[in-house]
Amino acid sequence: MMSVDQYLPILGLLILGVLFGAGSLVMSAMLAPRKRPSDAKLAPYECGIVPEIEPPARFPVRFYLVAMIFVIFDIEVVFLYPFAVVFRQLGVFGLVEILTFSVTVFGALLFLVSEGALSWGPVKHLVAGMPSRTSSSTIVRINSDSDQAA
Amino acid sequence: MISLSPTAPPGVITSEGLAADLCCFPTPDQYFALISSFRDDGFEMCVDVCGVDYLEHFDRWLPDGVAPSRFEVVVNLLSLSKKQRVRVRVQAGNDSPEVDSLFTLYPGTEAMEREAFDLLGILFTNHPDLTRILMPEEWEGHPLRKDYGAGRVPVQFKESPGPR
Amino acid sequence: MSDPTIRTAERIELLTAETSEGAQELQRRESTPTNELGREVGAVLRLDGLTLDPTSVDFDRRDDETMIINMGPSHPSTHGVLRLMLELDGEFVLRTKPVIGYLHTGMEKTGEELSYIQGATNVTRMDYLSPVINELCFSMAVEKLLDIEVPARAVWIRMLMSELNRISSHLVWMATNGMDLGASSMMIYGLRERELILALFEKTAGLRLNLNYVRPGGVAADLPDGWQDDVLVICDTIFARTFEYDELLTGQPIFRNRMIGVAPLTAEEALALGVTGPLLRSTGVAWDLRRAMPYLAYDEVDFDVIVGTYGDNFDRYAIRLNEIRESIRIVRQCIEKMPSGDYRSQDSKVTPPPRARIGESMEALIHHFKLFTEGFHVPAGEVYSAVESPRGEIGCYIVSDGGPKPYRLHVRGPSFVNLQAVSLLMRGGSMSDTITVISTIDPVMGEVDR
Amino acid sequence: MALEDLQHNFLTGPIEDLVRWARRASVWPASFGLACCAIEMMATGGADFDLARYGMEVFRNSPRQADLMIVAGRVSQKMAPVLRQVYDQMMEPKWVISMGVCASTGGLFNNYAIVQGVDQIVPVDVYAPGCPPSPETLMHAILTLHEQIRTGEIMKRRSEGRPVHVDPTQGLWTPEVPVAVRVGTPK
Repeated sequence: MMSVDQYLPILGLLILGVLFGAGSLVMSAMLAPRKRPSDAKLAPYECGIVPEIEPPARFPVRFYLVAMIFVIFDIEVVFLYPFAVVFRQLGVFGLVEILTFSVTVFGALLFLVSEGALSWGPVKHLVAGMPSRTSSSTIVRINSDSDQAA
Repeated sequence: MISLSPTAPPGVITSEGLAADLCCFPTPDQYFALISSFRDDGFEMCVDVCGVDYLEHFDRWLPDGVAPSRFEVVVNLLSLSKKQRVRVRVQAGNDSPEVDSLFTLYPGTEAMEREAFDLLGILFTNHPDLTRILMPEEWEGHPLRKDYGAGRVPVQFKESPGPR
Repeated sequence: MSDPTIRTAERIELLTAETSEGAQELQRRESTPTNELGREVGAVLRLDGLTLDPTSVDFDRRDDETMIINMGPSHPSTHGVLRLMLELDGEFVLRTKPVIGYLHTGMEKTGEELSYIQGATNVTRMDYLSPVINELCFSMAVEKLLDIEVPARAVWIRMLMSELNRISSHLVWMATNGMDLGASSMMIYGLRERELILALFEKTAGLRLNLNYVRPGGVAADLPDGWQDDVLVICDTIFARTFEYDELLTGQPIFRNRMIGVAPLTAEEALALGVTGPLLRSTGVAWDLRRAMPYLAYDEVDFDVIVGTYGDNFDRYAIRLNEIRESIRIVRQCIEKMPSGDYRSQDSKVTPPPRARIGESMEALIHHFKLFTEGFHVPAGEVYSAVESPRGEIGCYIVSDGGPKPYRLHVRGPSFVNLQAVSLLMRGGSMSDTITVISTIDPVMGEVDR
Repeated sequence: MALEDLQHNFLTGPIEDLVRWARRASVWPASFGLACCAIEMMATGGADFDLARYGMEVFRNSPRQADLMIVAGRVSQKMAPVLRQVYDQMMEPKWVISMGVCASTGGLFNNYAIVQGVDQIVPVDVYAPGCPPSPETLMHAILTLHEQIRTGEIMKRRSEGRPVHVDPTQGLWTPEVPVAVRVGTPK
């Protein structure tokens, strides 16, 4: 019997979750304005212009890559939550455990960056042979006497 | 202005504008050659291209030998090395004004010529994209022409019919 | 406004038709003529006559792989109602076409209906970040036509006010440029400093913005007494604050990555496109109208022309930051050398008699009435006068037919021409670079669309 | 029983006051800056004339998250349908302040290019006079709007967003005519 009341908080949490979810749905159904949104409101917002040219169905794969990378590293953060709750009882063993876990994760990130998954390709920037410039080193002052013509 | 050295090619009538700017009055076919000769002569930048509709001021001053017409295209060239300006006024014709485009000499004039076409209806031959630039696409008429109404809405208290 | 009788499918077409601009927009590649394609891709003619070769485009995508989107009229970072149509390959910009005209106010048509005295109010609303400089350009053109002399004090007051206006315009640029790059605290600092200058404008001309202060023949009113210490306070605080901005922005890695080396422009491309102002000076061409073709009393004042080296965004930022300091230097010299005397030309053709005399003499009353109702007549002729505005050369071309109203008023807006360099600067850059490019060109849509 | 057709009775009174009070204190403006008035709007949002004290320091850029559209500047013929489109895409309840004389009545520019008064396109709640209205004037307009929200209807039950149409030929106000989004080319 004793084990039953261990699970009471989980039950409470479940009920609260359901209540909150159902409650917000019901309230918004009750209080939301009845009007069906007009077609202008349904149209995509593109800075005030309703576009004629349909956006293409295919878009570059790099968007997908970035999304996947984010999802992977987001899930890894989820593993840290249970650790954060009990890390005092786990002591040194917990610390070593979590360090190895994060090193492996970080290794994955390093591999991805070295593979160039995060770089967006050839951007037309003037970078080669550029000294580190400050706002006064990059300009030339031409006063009235030197007056170099263009 | 310093010395007035830009030599206009022969056959182009020139005159002295206000503040010693040099004004040239080429005919539409001398127009393109004159501008390219100015460009090789050191006028690196074309500052401004604008149209003027002389419907109500037809009898303006023009050097003799220049046949006045209703539309005029005014081009402003600037030489950075010589610190000088030149104004080229070409008579562009009466009802359907047409002048060659300066796009291949100065790419910067593309938008200015589109504006002259949009507001005054002056056509520019072999202009890359002669469409309207300031007015909405299906706008009829060219607003800056003198015969185009000002489009004024009668203000409620001035011209609107009184209650009685 | 959904009209129930129209079925939904038609309704979307109606909406699309209303907001679409047909031929002015960016079309698909195969339906664009090659010359226009070259223009949108930003291929610029070299000065040595190399013809435009659109096929020299380095990398290209088929039509169904690219996406054409609108960075449209109501966008937080387009500095007003500029609509940019971008053809994107993922994050990279292949083609750009600015669609403008969303703030077209028909000012040149209204300019033909207002007399010369009223003309300044119309012109001052064109470049609403530097109103004094618009009025200066208009007034100098009218004075050239009338060929009257402006008294020395009016010349120096005009120079003082236009330099203060240049500082306030560059401060707004620093503010919005910081905001565009995410440094929103820069927005607060920039606008806070600007309030000092606007307070002086309000004290002098009665208005913070669009102050109809510089008029043909001189200045509307004399400077308020005790203006010297006001201006000194402005100069000292803003000069010290520019070093704070420098510290805030220049060392910041995000700012540097997004500004250094982005959107370079070479001198010959700038000249071919007719670009002027900080954009031209960033490419190394030392062209500043205040130095090259001095007007007002700029030849008696000592200041430096700031010229960049690489022609990229960082240079334009550095030029504007240092131009604030140069303008402060000019303002300080204006305080010392401000001559006394009348602030408006005594030529009765242009200046109405002072109000006091109206009560006494009948002719003064008639003269005053005639000047303000019909306006003074300007001899027939045409003139082009250009002035250095914070964005470049603003020129005013007036054709007068001898009447009280200008026959044709055309204002050459520097941002209108600088904006055409957008397709060249954005080519090959990423989507976030377009924000910095628009910001460093600093277009003011009032003067682009006139 | 949506908020719209809420019966005004003893029970729902306090709820309405609470909702209206909350809405008044957190109106988020959509930055619809067009011309010189936009610079004054920025100055109002800046440090000296702080809009944040009214809960409005966030200038939302997408209409989906904005409650108030401040039309700051002159509306040209080309911009009219875009303005209407952004207004339609704003979430209910929404309000409009027409800032400056150019937005309110066409102002200095009575010509072909400017829509003579933005109330031909969108229903306007408060007009701020001035060219450009100084930040104090704009804040006064915003405070009157706050009063309207606090004391007005819980949902706008007026003409369902149908603006007033000015017939250019007569120049008189002829309400209750569907919107002329593109006023078209005057004769």
